[in-house]
Amino acid sequence: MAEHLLEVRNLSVEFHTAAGVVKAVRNISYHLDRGETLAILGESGSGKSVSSSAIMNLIDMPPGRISAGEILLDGVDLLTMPANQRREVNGRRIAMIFQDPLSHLNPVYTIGWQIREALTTHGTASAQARAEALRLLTRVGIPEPEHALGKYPHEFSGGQRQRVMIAMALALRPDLLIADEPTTALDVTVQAEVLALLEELQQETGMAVLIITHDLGVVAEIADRVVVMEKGELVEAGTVREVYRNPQHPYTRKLIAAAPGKGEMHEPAARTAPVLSVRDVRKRYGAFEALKGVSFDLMPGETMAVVGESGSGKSTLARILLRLDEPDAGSAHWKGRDLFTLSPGELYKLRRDLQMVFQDPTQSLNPRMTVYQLVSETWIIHPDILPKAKWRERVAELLVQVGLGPEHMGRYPHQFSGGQRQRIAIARALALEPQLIICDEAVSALDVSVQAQVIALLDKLRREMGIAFIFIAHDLPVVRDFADHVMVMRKGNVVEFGTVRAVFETPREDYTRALLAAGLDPDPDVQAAHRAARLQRAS
Amino acid sequence: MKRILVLGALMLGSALSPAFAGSGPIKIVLAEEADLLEPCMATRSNIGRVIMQNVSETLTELDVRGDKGVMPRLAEKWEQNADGSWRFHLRQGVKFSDGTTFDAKDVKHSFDRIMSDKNACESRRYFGGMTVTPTVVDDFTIDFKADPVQPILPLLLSLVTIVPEETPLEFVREPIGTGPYKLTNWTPGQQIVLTGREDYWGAKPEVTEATYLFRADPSVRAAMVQAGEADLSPSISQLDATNPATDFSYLDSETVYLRIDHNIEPLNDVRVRRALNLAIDRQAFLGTLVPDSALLATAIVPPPTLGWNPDVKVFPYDPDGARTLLEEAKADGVKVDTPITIIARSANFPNVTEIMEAIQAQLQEVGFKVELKFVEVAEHEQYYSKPFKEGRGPQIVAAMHDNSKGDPSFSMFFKYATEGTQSGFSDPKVDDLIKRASAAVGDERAKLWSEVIAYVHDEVVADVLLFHMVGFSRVSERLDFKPTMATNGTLQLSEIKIK
Amino acid sequence: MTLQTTDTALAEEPHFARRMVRMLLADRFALCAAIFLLVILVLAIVGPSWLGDLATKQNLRGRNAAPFDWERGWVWWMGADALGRPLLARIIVATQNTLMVAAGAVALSAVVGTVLGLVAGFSSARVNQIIMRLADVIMSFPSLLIAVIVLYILGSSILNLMLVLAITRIPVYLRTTRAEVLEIRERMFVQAARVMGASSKRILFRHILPVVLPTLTTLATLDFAYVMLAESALSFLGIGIQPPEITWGLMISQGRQYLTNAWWLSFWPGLAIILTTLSLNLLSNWLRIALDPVQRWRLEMKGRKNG
Amino acid sequence: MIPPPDSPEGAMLRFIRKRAVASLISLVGLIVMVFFLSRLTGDPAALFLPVEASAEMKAQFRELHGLNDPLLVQFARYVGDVVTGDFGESLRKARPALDVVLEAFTWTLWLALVTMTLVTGAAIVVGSLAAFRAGGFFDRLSSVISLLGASVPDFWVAIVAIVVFSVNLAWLPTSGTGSLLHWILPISVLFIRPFGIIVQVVRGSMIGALSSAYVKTARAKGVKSGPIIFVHALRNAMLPVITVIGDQAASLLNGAVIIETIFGFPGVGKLMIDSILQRDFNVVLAAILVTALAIFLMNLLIDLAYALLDPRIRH
Repeated sequence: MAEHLLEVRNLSVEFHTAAGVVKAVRNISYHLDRGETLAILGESGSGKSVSSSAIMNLIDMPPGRISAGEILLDGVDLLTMPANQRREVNGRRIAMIFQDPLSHLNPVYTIGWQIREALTTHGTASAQARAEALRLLTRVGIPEPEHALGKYPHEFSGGQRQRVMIAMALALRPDLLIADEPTTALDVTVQAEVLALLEELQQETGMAVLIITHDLGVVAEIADRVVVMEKGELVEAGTVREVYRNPQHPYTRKLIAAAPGKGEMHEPAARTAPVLSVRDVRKRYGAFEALKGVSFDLMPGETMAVVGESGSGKSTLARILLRLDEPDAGSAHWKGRDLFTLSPGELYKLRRDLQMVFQDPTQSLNPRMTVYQLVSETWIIHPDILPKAKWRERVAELLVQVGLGPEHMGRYPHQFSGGQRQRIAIARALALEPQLIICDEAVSALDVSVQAQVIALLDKLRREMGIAFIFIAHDLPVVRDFADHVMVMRKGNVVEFGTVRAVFETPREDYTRALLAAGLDPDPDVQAAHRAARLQRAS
Repeated sequence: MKRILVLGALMLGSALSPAFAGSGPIKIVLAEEADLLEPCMATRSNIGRVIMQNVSETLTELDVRGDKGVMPRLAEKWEQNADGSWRFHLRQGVKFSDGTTFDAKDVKHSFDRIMSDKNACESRRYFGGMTVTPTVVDDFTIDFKADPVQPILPLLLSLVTIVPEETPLEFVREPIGTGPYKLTNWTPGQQIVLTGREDYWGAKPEVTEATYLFRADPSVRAAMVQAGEADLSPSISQLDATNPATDFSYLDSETVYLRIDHNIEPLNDVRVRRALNLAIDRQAFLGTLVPDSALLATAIVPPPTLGWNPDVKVFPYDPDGARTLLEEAKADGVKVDTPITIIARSANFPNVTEIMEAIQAQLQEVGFKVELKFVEVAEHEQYYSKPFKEGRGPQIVAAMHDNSKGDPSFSMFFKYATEGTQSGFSDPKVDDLIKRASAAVGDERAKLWSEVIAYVHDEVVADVLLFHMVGFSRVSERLDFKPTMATNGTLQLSEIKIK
Repeated sequence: MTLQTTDTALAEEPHFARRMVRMLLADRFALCAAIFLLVILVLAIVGPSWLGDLATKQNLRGRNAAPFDWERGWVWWMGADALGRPLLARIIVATQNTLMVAAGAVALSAVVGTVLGLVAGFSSARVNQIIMRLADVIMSFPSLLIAVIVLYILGSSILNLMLVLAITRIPVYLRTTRAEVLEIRERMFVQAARVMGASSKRILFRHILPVVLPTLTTLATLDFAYVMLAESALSFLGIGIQPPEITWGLMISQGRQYLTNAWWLSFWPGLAIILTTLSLNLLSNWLRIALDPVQRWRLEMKGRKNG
Repeated sequence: MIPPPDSPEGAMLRFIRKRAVASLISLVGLIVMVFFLSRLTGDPAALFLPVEASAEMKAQFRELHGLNDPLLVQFARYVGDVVTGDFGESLRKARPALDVVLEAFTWTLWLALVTMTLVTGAAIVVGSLAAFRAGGFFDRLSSVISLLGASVPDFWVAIVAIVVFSVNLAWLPTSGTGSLLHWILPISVLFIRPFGIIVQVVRGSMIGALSSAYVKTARAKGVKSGPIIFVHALRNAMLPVITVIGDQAASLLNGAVIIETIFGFPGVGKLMIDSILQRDFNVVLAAILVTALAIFLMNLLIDLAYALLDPRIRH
């Protein structure tokens, strides 16, 4: 058998933590050949990034420890290599790009400097490095590359930063590129562009790509083969199509089933008297116009999705509706009263009706309060809702309602998983018995399988309790199964508004169409078709 | 009565036989920087130590090494006129360091300047309660008329530094004087340099140049002389004075005492005051917290002073006697249990805290209730000087008094007369005695002062006199110099010999 | 790298106090520091009534007795001071005043500074400006000069000393707290509390303060050392605690003049200050790790190994 | 949602102006406070004149220096004079107070500058190396040394240093100014405490920076340890360090009273304490003004240093 470019054999890594020794990966093996793309698919906590860190020698020891296995690059074990040789491999033979390029680029040096460093570290003369950096930036499609070399990471958009990372990684034409969730925080349209760039470059250089992702769509778009990981173990491996069409492991099946955007769409009832009526809301931050006149109506008990990419003003809208920010102009009538003109006292009463669930439950729950304290705090603030004697009982009820148990009452947020934390946040919102809950990217930070569960929970609450939702998301498939109406926003304007079916099946606006097209489908065949169509449009 | 003091220059001249003496520059390290070099402030010790008699000279000078009393300096001789005024015959051929010639007009101006209200000259204080009018007789003769008549006017004029006629009334920064040195460098905070004058009227001193340095910490000063960075430190700590070859002690004219406020019960009772005196074991302090060579005080002025009374005896250490006295007083209804506050000034003199703590302990031993309070200089002054605060409790102020002038008049009125600013009592007999003594001359004067000292100590029991302090100096072995009682306020470079 | 253990960390953690004790046992330096401080604390409480008389009994003839004279009672092991009082006894008696001044000053400045910082960080721009300018004024006012002026006006007593030292340290807490509040108030859980209708007071004291507290605790332990040294510096200048009250700082400055011929007078109290501040520093370093969930494993790992 | 940046220079000027106004307010507050507080501490006449001075002499002294007027009149007069650049005369020294202060401040400035430069350099190297192998032997050693440094009374060290290095070994002059050698002891003693504190801060900040994502990127690029510590991590870790350096420098600029006293160093700290001791109010006020102004300028420099180190702040 021909030697693989990279072969991971029986790798086990463990970490010392507060909860004892955690075996992050257990006895995993996979391989990769030149020109090939392998995806490692897994959710948070699956250990999918650990093996790549081991390859790059990025595991801090302690607390980490590689307890067994070998990593062969062209047949040579990286783990037993002397330190200076090992360092030479990084950047020259294997390069890596990361999720969140903003924090992975050094904020205090220009990108030109950082790209040049990648070259000079491995012996390129500095004059040559300068020319090469310019060539690379041009290649990855940064506008005005000459000028861009002197700029700092924070002066670029998210997509451009990832392009810079790619330029830096590919500076020495490595044999292998490891991409750890390279598109996760990016807007869908940008994600498509970055993935396309990676593919192009792979074809140019013939390098192997190891892509680590939680997103089936990404796998379908770019990978040749996929390995699936769960809780530190490799549960399934095969070609992308094989795995999607014919998953063997129950976990893989669950993962595929959880992918959003395949259920029945809602058919909203006829529009009656709106419970919330928003007219011409405007907001500027200095010279930046965040909202340029937004108007809409929300019916009682209905779910309205607000979709848009970063900078569209969707989060500003949420904050203004809850008076976390003050609008510059406009009105928002809630049951006939303008939210924007309420006195603090009136606003305090109204808080009961309007609640919010935030994007990141890790941050929206006070880390120093127990679940009981978190939920019951609402009744301390609004003492007339419930007598203190009944608090414990009611907290238990609410926890059951959101799918947790009464026994969780005494624990702290950090003892829960992301999905569980979001359930706590929802329980807290429910404690006030609100009539409208605004969810700001409430499921974006969650794993796909958890996302589906939380959305199902919200939908159940809407049905059972008649709560209206404004559901803010950057991702269209997520809202497809859940929303009654969809409002698409772009740069502070409402681009399109309609029923979910109208928006998904007969989008009127180019922008909406572009958003839909850029979304990645978990089905490799569907995605291949999308791609073909896209390429055709491009040419 | 006319009294004529005629002292020729021959005495000064005879001292000048520099046969084997070396000469050269020296460095002197002082504790406190001279913030001014104003001649009329030379009576303040930190200033006087630098310029008095070195840069600025006076008409007369007190002999602190021998017992010659008041000696001539810029005045060659003086006599009292029939009307009680004094006539001074000035030395001729004396030049100021700016080249101008010294004459009687300069003397008059110097005196007028001190008395002017355009400045805050400190020397003025010695002329309080009298009117002194200088009159120029001719270029080298000047009369001083005082009302009331001042028998010690020649002594008082040893405190008046002479500046040229042109000197403005406001403070100057460049002292011009007739002395053997002139100021050649003054870098505030760092050093002052005096350089010998070629055209000095008198004998040329061996020290050609003196650099003054300032260090607040006594052990640093001692270390500097030891390390050769300085040749002389007039004051070092007793603890550092361990090398007999370089370290000398000297009686430094400071007297430590406890001023008693007689106005407040129980301190208004003489038995209580006597008990205070008997309760303190003065002898135990010597060689421990107070240098061995310090003297136990029986007067507010040190022994070489006129009228110092050898017959007055130090109170014995008699705790039992003290207890008995206290009980007697108590039996008579004196509230001896009232807590008495001793107010002392932090860093007033070496070991002040320890000494006061020890005194407190000794007083408590015999049954006094004593509290100790340390305050800083400004607050101390409020307790020490009149007007005293209304509604105060019984208070004792620990203080240190300096009189190196040889005459008790610089002390007695202030400390013991009814009108005295630091006097804690009022006794008509004391007032009368002080008045008479101040006006008297000669043996009569000495006798009267002796009487005051004895009466205040034995009858009034005015205060608790403790120690005449000694200072310690470190003198480099290349110098030949013995500090004197006056060293606190005057450090004449001409007295320093180089081996 | 971050550990992705969010899902596996569900395991019940032991009770807070037990966990702290276990972590303390894991760090030998911190443990020694804690024991030392405990001893100091006990001495501070019982010292004056236990050894008060012995520590003030003078004996001029036995002054500056040298240390390590094992023949005499244990209180004489460190020698005697300039009035012949046993140094060890005096150090023990002085513990109370020393700790009282330091703890009082630290507590006062921490409370006032923190409250002002919370208010500054959370109120209108105008209030913020006023408070910050006040802090600037104190900051640019040399601390020894404030101390001298205030002590001159108010007189030197333990209480005033505490006050003075507290005033000079207020800006430290104020600025730290304000900076943290400005950051924390933008956090999601604060927004969440506002959405619930929580009052500013509630947000400040229930939500923000607990998050700032560990930083402040660390700061306060470090400041403790600073204040003790500042107190001794004031004594050096002659405006600190006045005898017959004693503190370590005063003992050092009184013994300073004997440094060349009776070094023990200032050495032992100096050592007491050094050991105490060192212990506080060690403990605060430990505390910083123990309270930081990201760093905590270092101690817990060791704890398991040792235990 | 960052507003589009206008020119960085314009922003910088606006920032400086804003800071200047804020500092002016503080400065005025400071002057008001010092003026009235210092006058509460007592009468300069009692201190300038000997205890035996008569009441008339004291009254005349007060009259001469305008101390008899109501406080508010004195204050108005003072403010009027200061506005025209006249900071009054020193009572004690009979010279313009500002001259006295500037003379002393020059020494303090140099002392602070040299000390802080040395401290910063040494603390950065030691702190960074300690952070790189956190928990290792060097880390332990440096933390014990720095903790010790932060907890030793400085006058104690100063006197022992003089006894050892000047008297016994005779390597260095005991005190004073003059040659470069004279600077060694005071600087060494002043060095200790800020060094102890800054090493700790550098270490803490570096541990954070070394575990950051961009260091991971650098390691993935194959960058060596040296550049990772001193090029990648250090510049990022410097922000909190600079703040602490600023605080420490500020306290040095305010004068190292004790060190100045012991070493006979003619700095502004001792001047301030001496002046308040002597109730020489004009000098106290001028000294406070000068040091506060210096501290303001230094804070401005620190803000500029921030901007220099971190491009994100430039906008």
